[in-house]
Amino acid sequence: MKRTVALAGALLLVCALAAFAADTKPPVLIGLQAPITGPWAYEGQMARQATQIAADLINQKGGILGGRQVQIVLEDDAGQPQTSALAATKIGGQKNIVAAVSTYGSSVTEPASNIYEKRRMVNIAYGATAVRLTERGSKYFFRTCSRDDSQAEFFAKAVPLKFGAKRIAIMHDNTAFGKGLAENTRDALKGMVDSGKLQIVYYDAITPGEKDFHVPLTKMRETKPDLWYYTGYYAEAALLVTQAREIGITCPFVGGNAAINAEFVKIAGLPVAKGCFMTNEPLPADLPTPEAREFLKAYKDKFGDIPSSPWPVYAADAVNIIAYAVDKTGSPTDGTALAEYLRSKVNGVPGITGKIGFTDKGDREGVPLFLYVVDDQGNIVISR
Amino acid sequence: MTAAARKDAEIVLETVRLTKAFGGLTAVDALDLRVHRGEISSLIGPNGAGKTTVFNVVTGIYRPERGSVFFQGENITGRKPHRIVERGIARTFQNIRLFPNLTCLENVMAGRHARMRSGLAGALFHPRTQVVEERETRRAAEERLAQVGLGESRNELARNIAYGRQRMLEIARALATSPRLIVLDEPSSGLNPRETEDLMVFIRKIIRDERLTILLIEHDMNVVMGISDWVTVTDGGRKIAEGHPRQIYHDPRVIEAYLGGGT
Amino acid sequence: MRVFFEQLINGLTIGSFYGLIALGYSMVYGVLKLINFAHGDFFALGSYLGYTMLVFGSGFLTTHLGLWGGLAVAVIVAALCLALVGVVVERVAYRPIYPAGRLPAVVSALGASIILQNLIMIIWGPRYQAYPAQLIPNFPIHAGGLNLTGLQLLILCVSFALMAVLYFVIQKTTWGAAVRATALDRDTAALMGINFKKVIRFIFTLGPALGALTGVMVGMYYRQISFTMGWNYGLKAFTATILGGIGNLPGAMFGGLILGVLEMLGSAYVSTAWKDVFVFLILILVLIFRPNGLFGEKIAEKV
Amino acid sequence: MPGHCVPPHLAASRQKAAGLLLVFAALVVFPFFAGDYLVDVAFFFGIYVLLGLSLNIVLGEVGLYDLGHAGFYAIGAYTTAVLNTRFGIPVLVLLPVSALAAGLFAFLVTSPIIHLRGDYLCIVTIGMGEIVRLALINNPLGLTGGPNGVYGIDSPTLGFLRLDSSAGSYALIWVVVGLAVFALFRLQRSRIGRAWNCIREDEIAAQATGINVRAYKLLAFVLGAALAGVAGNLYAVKLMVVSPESFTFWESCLMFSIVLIGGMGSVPGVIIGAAAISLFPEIFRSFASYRLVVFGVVMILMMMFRPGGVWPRRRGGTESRDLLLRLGRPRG
Repeated sequence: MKRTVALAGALLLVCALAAFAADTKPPVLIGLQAPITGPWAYEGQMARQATQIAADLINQKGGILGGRQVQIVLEDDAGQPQTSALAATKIGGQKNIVAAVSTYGSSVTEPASNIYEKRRMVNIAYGATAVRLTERGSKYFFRTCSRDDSQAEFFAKAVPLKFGAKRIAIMHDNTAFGKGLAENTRDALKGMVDSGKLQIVYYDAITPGEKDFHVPLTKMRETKPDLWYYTGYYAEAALLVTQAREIGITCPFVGGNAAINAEFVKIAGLPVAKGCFMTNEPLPADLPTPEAREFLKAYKDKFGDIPSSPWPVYAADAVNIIAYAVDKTGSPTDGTALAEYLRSKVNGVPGITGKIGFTDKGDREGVPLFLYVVDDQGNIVISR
Repeated sequence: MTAAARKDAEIVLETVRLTKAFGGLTAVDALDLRVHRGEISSLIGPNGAGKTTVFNVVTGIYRPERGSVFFQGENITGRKPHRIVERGIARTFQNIRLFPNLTCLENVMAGRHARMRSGLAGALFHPRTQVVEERETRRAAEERLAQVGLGESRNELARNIAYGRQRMLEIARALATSPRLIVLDEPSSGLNPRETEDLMVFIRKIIRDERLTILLIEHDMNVVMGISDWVTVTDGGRKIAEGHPRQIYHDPRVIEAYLGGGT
Repeated sequence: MRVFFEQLINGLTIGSFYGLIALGYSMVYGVLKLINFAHGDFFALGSYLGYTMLVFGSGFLTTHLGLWGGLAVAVIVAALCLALVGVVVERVAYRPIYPAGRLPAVVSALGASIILQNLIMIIWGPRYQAYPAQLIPNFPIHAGGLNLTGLQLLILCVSFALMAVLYFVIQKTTWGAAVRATALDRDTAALMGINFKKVIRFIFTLGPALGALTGVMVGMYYRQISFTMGWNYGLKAFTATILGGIGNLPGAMFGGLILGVLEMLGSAYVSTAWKDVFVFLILILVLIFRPNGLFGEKIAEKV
Repeated sequence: MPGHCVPPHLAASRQKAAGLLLVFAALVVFPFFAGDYLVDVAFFFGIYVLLGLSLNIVLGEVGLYDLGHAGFYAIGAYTTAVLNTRFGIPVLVLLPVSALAAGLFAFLVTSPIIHLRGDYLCIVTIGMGEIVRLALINNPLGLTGGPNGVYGIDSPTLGFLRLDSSAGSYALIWVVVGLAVFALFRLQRSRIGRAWNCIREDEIAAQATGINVRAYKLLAFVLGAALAGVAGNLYAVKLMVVSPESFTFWESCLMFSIVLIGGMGSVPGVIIGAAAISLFPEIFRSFASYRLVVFGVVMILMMMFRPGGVWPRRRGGTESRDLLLRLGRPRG
């Protein structure tokens, strides 16, 4: 007797579970690759937070495909090519993931994108600006951040003119991002150098992770530059500017889009950081779009302060555009259709970082670039 | 071996004005040494007389500042140790230098190394020649082990066998290189009298059976007197006397060197 | 010529940090022949502890005890903590492995290094921390046309003072003799009544404490600290120890200074990008001609 | 069967054969059941086995402190990447070529420093590994693509068969590992293997038994580097892009730990060590930053309880057999 009762109870339970599962629609899964550990752990953790906020906002508005919730599936790629390949295989292997937001760092993104390409899964990079990523003829690779050469062209057109600079020093940090931007800048300045309008008097690389740069800075000082462009990350940028002012380098400092943020101001200190410039896409704080204000408010409410660099916001926009495209195409499983839609139909779609559109190579269209400056209160504002 | 027989017997090993210095200290000073085929020649002298240094120069571990070393007529001065082993000089060490974590069999097989030919290809593809050579090497090593009474402990680790037997293993390894001359560095040190006696019997046997020549460094006077055909005495790196054991035993200069300056 | 002298000062400043950390390496190395990879992380942990104390209660220490009093307390507390950490790491991670020989201890040291590095990341977070800016007035000096900073000279003086103190402790005091004796021959030293365990405890308190002190100095001077800096500085300090000659404390000091100057020469006169390649090539050349390092004594292999 | 007792040494070898067969069967069947992710994890496990085996020759067999082995791994990977992308040479042809390149590089680099002892050799190998990595980053002659590395490496093609799937690369790596294990077992039992172990035990004694110590040390470095070069080739082909981040000093430390945790000079030990080092971070992926702390603790515990390695080399393996024989003839 006892056995049959137990049996009946079990059956009931199973039915209930099945019923429960039936009516709520299965969530739409979007993969996220980010360097949660390793040297860029800070960027990775902000990307996780930003994509979570983006998903929450979509779900609050009723989700997509008639009420289905968007859910982020995180994989840590530790900023390492090999771990990134494994993370991509893991995300790519799960059939119910519609697309992947992957990843930060050009040489970490590439092996992952090769794997997503083979699995015909859309993958959108948020922190990989190396020009060549979209020169490989891949059909499923997109990026919401801009390319090094667009920032380099902006620098070449706007900056020397603004400062009336004739002797330019370019310094990078031998990372995929830093060296890419420096090389593109040198190429962009080639026209003006050949026509004798200006000279590149210093071009060298420091070693990331180190702290003492007095020696290369003294060498740079002797070349008497009147404009200094550093294309590396903010940690070394802060040290460089502090030490440069110490040894008597007075020329204006312009950083690449990863060189100046709140951390930079904190480490360098206001007296030194004041008056430093940066070429960058619109910072979260300056994003005029209503989506940006809504996103930043939600982010600040949950995590205390807004992201201190543009990359996490691009990750959030990647989630938004995937959700938008899946909702429009109505086909969460067909990667090829999704890729085709993103490539051809998506332009001028409102996003946090402005209008979102992709060229046929998968590059982000129409991202405006500004010259920022650190004002007297330490805020990073657009320089007029 | 009588003095007459010694005169016309071929000179196996000869050093000419051999000199070796470490910084200021001259360990070996212009030493002329001659060892004849088939004899047991001993090199004796008080501590720090440069005996071991002579050995190390002859076997190529040190390069001499001046002078030269001839082995069977060929000048081997400054040659690398493994070249000298190939020429046919094998040695043992004052403080035993076996391969502690290898088995006794492997220690003796190492001695066969210079006599083998198989290389990388042989190791990987096991051609007929290599298989035969390996079997031959194993057999020769087993034989040498049995010869020194270590047949039973072929698979013991060298560090696990008794001190006296380690001495014999080192000699077996030296014999395994099929040498013409064996250089023994204080073989009896650390042995009890009975083991020393067995050692002396063993040395006399191998010199007869395998037509070897032996150069010996020894402190133990009754060993030197017991088995040496010829004795060379050094002090402060210089040769002070040489001759048959009986002559040396009564030589005033030797006594003085050993017992320190008399009144 | 003026620029060369300025660059020389720059090189010596970097070198003095390498030298101080190399001292910690060399002490443990000399006695135990152990490549203590965790030592770089002791240095990093010391720097973070100093940071926490100086930032605690928005500069509670410095406001109440004055600049130098606050700094002194921060340094002492950091040094004491690291002395404790050093002894614990030795007791837990290294002691059980001594009998097994040198190689297993290297793997254990690597393990300890990962643990410390990631603990720092977990406790203080992956972000770069910054020592309080206005804490140290960095008055530039323009003596004789040279652009030097007060802090640079201060660092040089403090480093040389520390090196001198340590040289005195090791060469002239009984504890120093015990360390040197144990380094030369542990068993004979034990026969002379030198308690090996006490010597180990001594070097595993002095070494990490010195590392912590250097960590606070680096934090003060550069202001930016990161959880991976232990690994970078550790590798450089190990190179300096070898360059100077194993187990030779004064050698480690000079090895560090020379390494700093070599980096300067590479960076200034070859190219900053190829700096480390230049330094390692020089190191390899030195070792080819002096297989025991610059100051290591030539120990003839006893045959 | 009462009374029937197989002589021990026959039993041992039969047992070993059965074990090997079981492992082989598991390897063949595995990709059909496991998903692509697990197959890829098994691939990288295979890479670390190859790297462990390659360092084992230098560190395990000859006892040379090599903490710069990632340099040879990098040379193999970049040789494949550059030759394939610039001259279109098929990657399988480049397998032996990258082994040769790494071996030649090892010969040129270690010849002048092979006489160094212990820690001095260690720092020089570290220096060599860093020089290779930094040279790759600085992109000499525009060859190595700088920090972005070299991309667009083709997939391996065997006649008409394209091995670009996970299972394809899995098959490729484990065939190579099988060959390497077979070759290393044979090497260990050869004149060369014995000479290496003699050098590890006592260099002076090795010289005195006629071993050309310098030549055999160099041979160990060349063979070790060649095997690491092969691993580099397979790695480059799998990721289709190579960049300097994959060949850091930390990678050399991992290889060093694999040999030590597994057991110096023990092929099965190195395989287990490689499993511990490569599978551990994957199993604990979800712990994110904590997994590295646990990883460090595991390394210490391994060295504490198994300093000789998880599966130390059985020296005098026949000891037990010898003991049995000596205890009297097996009855029946």
